[in-house]
Amino acid sequence: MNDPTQTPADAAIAAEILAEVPAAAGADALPKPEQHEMPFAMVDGEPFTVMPRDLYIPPQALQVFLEAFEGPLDLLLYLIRRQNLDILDIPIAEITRQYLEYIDLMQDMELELAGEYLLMAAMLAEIKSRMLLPRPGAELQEEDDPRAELVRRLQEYERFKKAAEDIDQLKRLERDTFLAQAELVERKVVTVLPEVALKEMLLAFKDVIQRAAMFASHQVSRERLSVRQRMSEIIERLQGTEFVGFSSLFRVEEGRMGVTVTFIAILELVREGLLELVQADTFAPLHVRGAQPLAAVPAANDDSAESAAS
Amino acid sequence: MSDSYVKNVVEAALLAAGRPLPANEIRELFDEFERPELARVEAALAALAVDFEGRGIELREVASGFRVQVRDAVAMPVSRLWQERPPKYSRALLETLALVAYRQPITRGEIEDIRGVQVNPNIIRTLQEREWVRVIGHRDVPGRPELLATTRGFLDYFGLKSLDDLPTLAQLRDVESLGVQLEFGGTMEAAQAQDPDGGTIEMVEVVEVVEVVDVVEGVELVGGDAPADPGDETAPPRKVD
Amino acid sequence: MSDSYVKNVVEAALLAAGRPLPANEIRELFDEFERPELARVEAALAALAVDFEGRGIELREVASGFRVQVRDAVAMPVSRLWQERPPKYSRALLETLALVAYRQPITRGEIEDIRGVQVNPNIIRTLQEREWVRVIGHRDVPGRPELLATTRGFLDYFGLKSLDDLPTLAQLRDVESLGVQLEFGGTMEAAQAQDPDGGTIEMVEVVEVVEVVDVVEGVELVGGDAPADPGDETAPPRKVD
Repeated sequence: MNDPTQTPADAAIAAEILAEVPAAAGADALPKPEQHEMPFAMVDGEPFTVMPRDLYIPPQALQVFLEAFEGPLDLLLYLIRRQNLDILDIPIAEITRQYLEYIDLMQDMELELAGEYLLMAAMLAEIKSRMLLPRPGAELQEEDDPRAELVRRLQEYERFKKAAEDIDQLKRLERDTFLAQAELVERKVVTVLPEVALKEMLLAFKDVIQRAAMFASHQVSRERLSVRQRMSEIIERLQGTEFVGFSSLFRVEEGRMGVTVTFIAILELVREGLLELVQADTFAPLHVRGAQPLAAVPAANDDSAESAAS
Repeated sequence: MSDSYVKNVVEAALLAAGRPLPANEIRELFDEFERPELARVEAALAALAVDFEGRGIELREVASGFRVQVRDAVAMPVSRLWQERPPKYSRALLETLALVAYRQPITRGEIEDIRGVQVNPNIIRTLQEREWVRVIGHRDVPGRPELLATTRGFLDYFGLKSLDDLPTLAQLRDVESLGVQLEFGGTMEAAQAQDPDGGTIEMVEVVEVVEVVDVVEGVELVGGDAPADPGDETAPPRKVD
Repeated sequence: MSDSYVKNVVEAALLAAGRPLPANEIRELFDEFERPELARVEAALAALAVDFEGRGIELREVASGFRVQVRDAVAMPVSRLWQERPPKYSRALLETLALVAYRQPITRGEIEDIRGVQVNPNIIRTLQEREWVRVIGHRDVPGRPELLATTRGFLDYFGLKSLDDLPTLAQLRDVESLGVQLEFGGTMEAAQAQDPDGGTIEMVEVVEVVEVVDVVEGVELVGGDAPADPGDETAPPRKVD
């Protein structure tokens, strides 16, 4: 970095800036601004507003200060707030003068000056010249105020500058908030069972049926599934018993339809050789017997299935 | 500085650290001017261990210090936080399941006959472990193959009251047209009240009421050994009360 | 299944997860056959919050769910567990973040219009890498600029449940009431953070873009005509894209 060649005029601005450096560094330290320029120092209660000419200002300090601005709006806001001016009634000529002094200084410091700073300078100059134009009437319409757009942009920027400060104040992880965590020493292996949609199964069934050309049999295609279900129930019913009374397989409360289903199920089981109908004598009660001694199926299997479903 | 403040710092530090902390390291977290004796930190650790009793976490001392860990009693559900997505079931499994549902009681051999390929024993085992299919007996033929049937758990999983809630084979012949009816919601108000799959079931049920009559008549036909009449299939369904 | 078991699972899961958990995700950790009602999980969360009172930790609901965190009262000693300082964020980054948070969805160009300076692409990249900001689409204008929005991760990081929890945005004073404001020495009044009519705001921004262009053109005229003014000399207006 080159040391800037300081002219006396620059030194005056620089001194003014330097007085602001601590204030800019910590907003909390900023004293209540007064209408006049702030003193850069207090000695025995007396404000000093003029920097001694020969005071050396470290260029680094100046640079840090100047680089702290987030852009032309930020710099303008600083100039306005520093003098406790109302943002809605900016003395454009004065603010423009101060703004340009800073721009000059930044250029002297060979800071990389964003184009936006120069654009703002031009905008200020334009507003200033428009304000000098003779006004058509005595009353100045607010919307005709050449400053209106600038004021609106300054306000808009300022509220988000404030919002950024507010967000920075929020309690956040890493800095203010710490998550509580406990160790899971041994992760249990949890087997997750795949989900199946009914439609998936039906489509799979349709495919296999088509492949097997099962629709060739009309009777099969008409079959009621409750018959199949009843067949399974009857086989289970016969489990571990030798004979079951034929009539005991029917439940009157199921109605005609239920009785029919049971009857078809029995006939189908007989046809498939899974069941025998036994009659000891003519006119003796019919009995049903499994066509073979049925293997014992662990009852626990069924119980757990039902409890899992409930 | 109160005992409860010391305990709170100890608790928060142990839970925030993400690693075991020795007691003296916890002690050094306190501001110099209020730093408690090591014995006080240790007393706080002991008090915490008591606090954690009957809770989801516990205090453990390991080689490098104290740590809070998940209690064994709840480790299983907590482990599900990291469970992997399950693989999908194979086509072969779904076909096997469907065949057991529609053709029960059925043996593995019969499933193989229909599918035209061998059934991997793992598929049957998976279906049994899932408690959707179980063995209800054996067929009295050489080898005494197991007879497979679906369970109540199967019905519950798919939200069926009974197997009758499944579409009949006839309805399944044209799943596409079934799908079209579903998409338009058809004439069935029930289909709108339910989710798409539930809607299917609702619709099927109504159609099946008609079919029950067919079956009842079919009994008589079976008794009379009447040959199957293909014309019946296309016959318009009759109304039932 | 006892209430204390449910509470223990909830507690252990929250502490083991290392991220906020929504109540329904906690519920799904339970085995299918013992899965409690959501209301029971919520009751357990409420009971835990009470248990944590006066302790070193607290239950907090943020955007993605519930988490357990160190209580403010003991945060200072606990923070000494870590040597490295927490990351600090530049004003430029925070202002950009604030604009995305309050004005989302917003394009980089719109951010630049309000801040009055170009946005360093690194800032957007940092915000995206931190998963605080993401691209949710493109504005349908030439160049199709990316629309930026904040994430749930952003809310979580700052301990917020929703965007409504953001600090209130200062109100824009009406320029047209300039005279009145002057008389009363108007002060900035707090306004609702969330403008219910987001569309209006968007429109205002578009108008603003147009006006900036006008100003640039006006500058060129002034530059040619204006009498010697030190400001004009040192700051020759430049065309900006």
